[in-house]
Amino acid sequence: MPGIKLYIGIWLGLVIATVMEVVVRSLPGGASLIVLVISLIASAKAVVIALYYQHLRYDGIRLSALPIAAVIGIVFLAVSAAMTITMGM
Amino acid sequence: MSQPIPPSAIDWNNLFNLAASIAIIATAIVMAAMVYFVIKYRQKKGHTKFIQKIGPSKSRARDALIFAAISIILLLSLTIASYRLTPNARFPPPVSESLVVKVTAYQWAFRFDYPNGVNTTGICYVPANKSIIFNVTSIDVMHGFGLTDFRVKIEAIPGRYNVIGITTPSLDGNSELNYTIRCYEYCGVGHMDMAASLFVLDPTAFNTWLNNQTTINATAAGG
Amino acid sequence: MKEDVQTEENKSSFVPLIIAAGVAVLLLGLAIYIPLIVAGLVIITAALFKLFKDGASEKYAERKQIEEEKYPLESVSKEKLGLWIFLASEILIFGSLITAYLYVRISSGSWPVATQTHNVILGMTNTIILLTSSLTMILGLYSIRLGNVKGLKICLGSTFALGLAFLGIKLGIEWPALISSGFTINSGLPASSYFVLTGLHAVHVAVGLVAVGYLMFRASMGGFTSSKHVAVENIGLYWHFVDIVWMFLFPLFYLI
Amino acid sequence: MYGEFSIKEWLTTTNHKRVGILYIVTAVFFLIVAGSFGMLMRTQLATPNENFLNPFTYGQIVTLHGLLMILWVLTPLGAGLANYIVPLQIGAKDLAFPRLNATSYWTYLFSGLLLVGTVFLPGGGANTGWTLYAPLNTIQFSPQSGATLAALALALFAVSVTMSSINFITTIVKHRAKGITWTRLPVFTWSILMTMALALFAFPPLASGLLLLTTDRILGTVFFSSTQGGSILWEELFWFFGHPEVYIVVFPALGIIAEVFMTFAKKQLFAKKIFIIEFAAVTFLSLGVWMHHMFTTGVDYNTLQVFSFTTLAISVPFEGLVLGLVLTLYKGHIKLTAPMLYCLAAIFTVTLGGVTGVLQAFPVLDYAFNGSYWIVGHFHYVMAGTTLFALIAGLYYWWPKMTKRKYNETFAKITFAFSFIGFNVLYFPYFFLVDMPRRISTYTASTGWASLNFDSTVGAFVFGPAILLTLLNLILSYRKNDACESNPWEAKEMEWTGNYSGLTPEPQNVDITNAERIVTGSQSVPEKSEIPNNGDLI
Repeated sequence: MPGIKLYIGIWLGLVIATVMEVVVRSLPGGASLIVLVISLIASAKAVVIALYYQHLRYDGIRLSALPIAAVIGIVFLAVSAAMTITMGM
Repeated sequence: MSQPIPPSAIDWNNLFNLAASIAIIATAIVMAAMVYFVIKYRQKKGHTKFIQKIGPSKSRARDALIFAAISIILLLSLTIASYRLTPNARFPPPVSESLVVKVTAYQWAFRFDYPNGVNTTGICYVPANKSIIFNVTSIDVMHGFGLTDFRVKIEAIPGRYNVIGITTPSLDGNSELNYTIRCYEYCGVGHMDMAASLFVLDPTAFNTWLNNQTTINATAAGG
Repeated sequence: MKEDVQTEENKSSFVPLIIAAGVAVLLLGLAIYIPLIVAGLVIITAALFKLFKDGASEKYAERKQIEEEKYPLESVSKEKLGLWIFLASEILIFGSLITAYLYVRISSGSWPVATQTHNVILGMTNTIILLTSSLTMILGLYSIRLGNVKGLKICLGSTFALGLAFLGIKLGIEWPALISSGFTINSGLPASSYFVLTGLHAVHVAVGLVAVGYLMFRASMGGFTSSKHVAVENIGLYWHFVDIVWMFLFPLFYLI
Repeated sequence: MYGEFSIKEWLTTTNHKRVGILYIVTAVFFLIVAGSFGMLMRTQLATPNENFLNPFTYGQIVTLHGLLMILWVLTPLGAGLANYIVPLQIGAKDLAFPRLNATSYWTYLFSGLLLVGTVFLPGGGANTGWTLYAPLNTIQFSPQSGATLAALALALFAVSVTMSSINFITTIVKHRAKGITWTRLPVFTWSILMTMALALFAFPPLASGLLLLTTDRILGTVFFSSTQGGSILWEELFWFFGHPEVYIVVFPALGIIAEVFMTFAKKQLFAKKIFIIEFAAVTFLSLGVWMHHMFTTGVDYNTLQVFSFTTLAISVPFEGLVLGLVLTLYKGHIKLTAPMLYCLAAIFTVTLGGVTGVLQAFPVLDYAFNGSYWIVGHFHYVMAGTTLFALIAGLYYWWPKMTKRKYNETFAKITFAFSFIGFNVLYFPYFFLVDMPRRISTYTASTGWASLNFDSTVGAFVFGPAILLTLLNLILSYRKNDACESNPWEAKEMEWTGNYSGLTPEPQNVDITNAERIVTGSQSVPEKSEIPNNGDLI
């Protein structure tokens, strides 16, 4: 198991990432680029929490298969839903 | 009264007959095998031992693969056959060569709007030998716009325009042809009564009707 | 015949029946007659109280070890596996809700600018509060693994307080402000999706608070030791999951 | 033989055998309710212009018949058998979380009662068909509070199933006795594992959809009443659940057929490993086919073509499953008992239901079938035929295990003959009613549907009573007080080796060497247990 310093370090990192999200929002630049950066940061935060706070990293890849499978299921649903959207009608 | 079968329905019937024959043959083979096994290998006296397996496992894997391969080939050839039909239903001829009719479904009837502003409810007149494009929508709940005689169907969804095309057959000596349009999606208590008639007229008769309607509408608007 | 009954007697419980009945009354209330909601909640609370009491006294703890096949999850306890399966279903629930949100948002074409509707500073504060509560939760597990019961109690207490603070900011400050500015739940898709998604998340936080409260109750009875703390770990996993969901809801509603 | 009957014991039980029996009894109760709704529908449709039921009552009955049969009858009947059998097949003492299991059962029971209760509310219940399509399900078009309650009951059921799937997956993964390695896991247990894995993926999106629907109805959100969300959003969420649900219903049936074939043909399943691989392939693919229910919604044609391909792809392993079952009979020693007959009938119906399903996988062909009685015929062959027959076979097959009683074989064969003939007379005409829309409450004589509908109603009046008599046979045998031997079929599977029937607890040191059928893998090396075993989830 990791030590107390690692946990606090991760927390600091997550807080900084959160502030970064807010800062990125106000930066000039293409809207889609901002959306991309923010969603990347959000996903990275989620992965870090899952790996360390939910200690999936120490429980092994086999257990991680469960949440990964669920995420893949949602990607299935989201992609097909996206294909049924008809805009501007 | 014998009405001519629309061309799209003839194509559909051919594909269906092909697919259904394959399906029936496949079912028959499986059923025949099952019945044969049941009769041939019924339990007799002295059959007490549990049979672990018959033959080496490799041959079983090979059998399974062969069956899979056969069905994949059959399914793929049917898919290719089905492509030939696809354009009729989903990619009708260009709008310029077609009569475009806007269909508005509501509880519990169909309204048809013609390009020149004429509209009818419950009855749709179209000319013979022509490509017709239905632009289908709904103003309340989901409905189904189904012309089973032409083997086409599309859902009428609020906020969306769905397109379906048919080609009307020639009259073949009849003065008019009459097909039924039905709602195929449950839409409330009036679902069973939600239908309309599609009349295929001689093109000149159709034009006469359309012009008459314009005059009537104009008179109505003027008076 | 009689001995059949006796062997299972120690496991039998009215709690499942009462919880199900309470939920049924609650749903009847939601659909038909509002006061029944209160009755349903009272029944569920009573059942939960009994459940927590049984849990704290470990009435149903099983000690007999049976040799079992273990592949492929040798090192994972069945409680943890069950919880992860539950979390997978939760991922699918929130995932499909987010899908629905994105669907209506994209098909709407125009959507109000997030920063003009929502208070980014409050959202960011709440995010940091939840992150901190996650930290205290994992530190609680860390403490009890070392046998530090006092540390566990402090950590659970801070987690509970932070969770309450999150709900206080969300329900006490943000929502009233939004509602008074006309952003009410029935004012269209943007408000609908905001209130349903963050509302369901808030419900999850509240459930987490009840669970953390149970841990505090059990910890105060001396229910955890360095070798026995499955509940701390499992409720922690749930708490971090709720945190992860917020990591997506925050940018989706406040930033993008 | 259940000891002295005590209501308290049944109300508080967490024992998997008792919960299993509660599931079965409740599912049979809902089967009778939903079946009588079906009989009412057939009576109404027997002749044209019939006025036996008004359209609103008919719509409600259609909705309830569909919802109850698929969700409250077929799914839990399989779950009930699984509750009783799966722990025995893997040598577990109970399910992993016994109290969670009891909670699943009670939420299932109450959700069903709430749903059936909607008909007694002023204004009636949901009148939308079991698919609850938006926007017909919104408050504007279904203002009655019964429709809200129906949605909530469905959500409660989704919660119940999710709890079951957590329980079963954990049990099967973590509680296999020494020696029950994955290669030796009995086929029925495999089928339940796949079922529960699918349920885990299928039900949460439904629950989300229902959450949005109920907030629409109660709090005034606009997900399904606005055109930006509306019909297509609901169809996406619903069918993402709806299609896997078909497999959730069919998988336990296939597992039962495999068990029954193995016992009464005295033979190991044909190519068990391939069978399991095909099972897994169907499970995976079934999560990617749901949009074939949306071929006529006007969504992008290329998207539909993709789903047409996945649908065709799933038919290949599924066909492999059916062939595997049929080939199990090859060179066996077949004994035609009642469960065997029901399973053979189920193979017939699944083949016919399957090939008609393949025809629908072509979007072009589906344009004619969609929303018509052809579809009704297709899924009744799969569900009312395959699943119900196989579940009855399962009940008959495990009845001696569950009750120490044997049903009357001759009576069972007679009722089988009537139910099989009645079934086909009832549903086969539907394949010729391609132009008759589903869910219509009546039709005019000029449509020409009258004679086929009349045939179908005649079939219904044979099929319905035959199923009732089938169940009566079991009840009569239970009342007769002569115990049969504990393994009357000389079955070789794990659950029969304990020689303990009824509610007697099974021995814990399971000796798998007696179970000839599962001994196909290699012997595993014993390991010491390091897993803390603390009883329940928290």
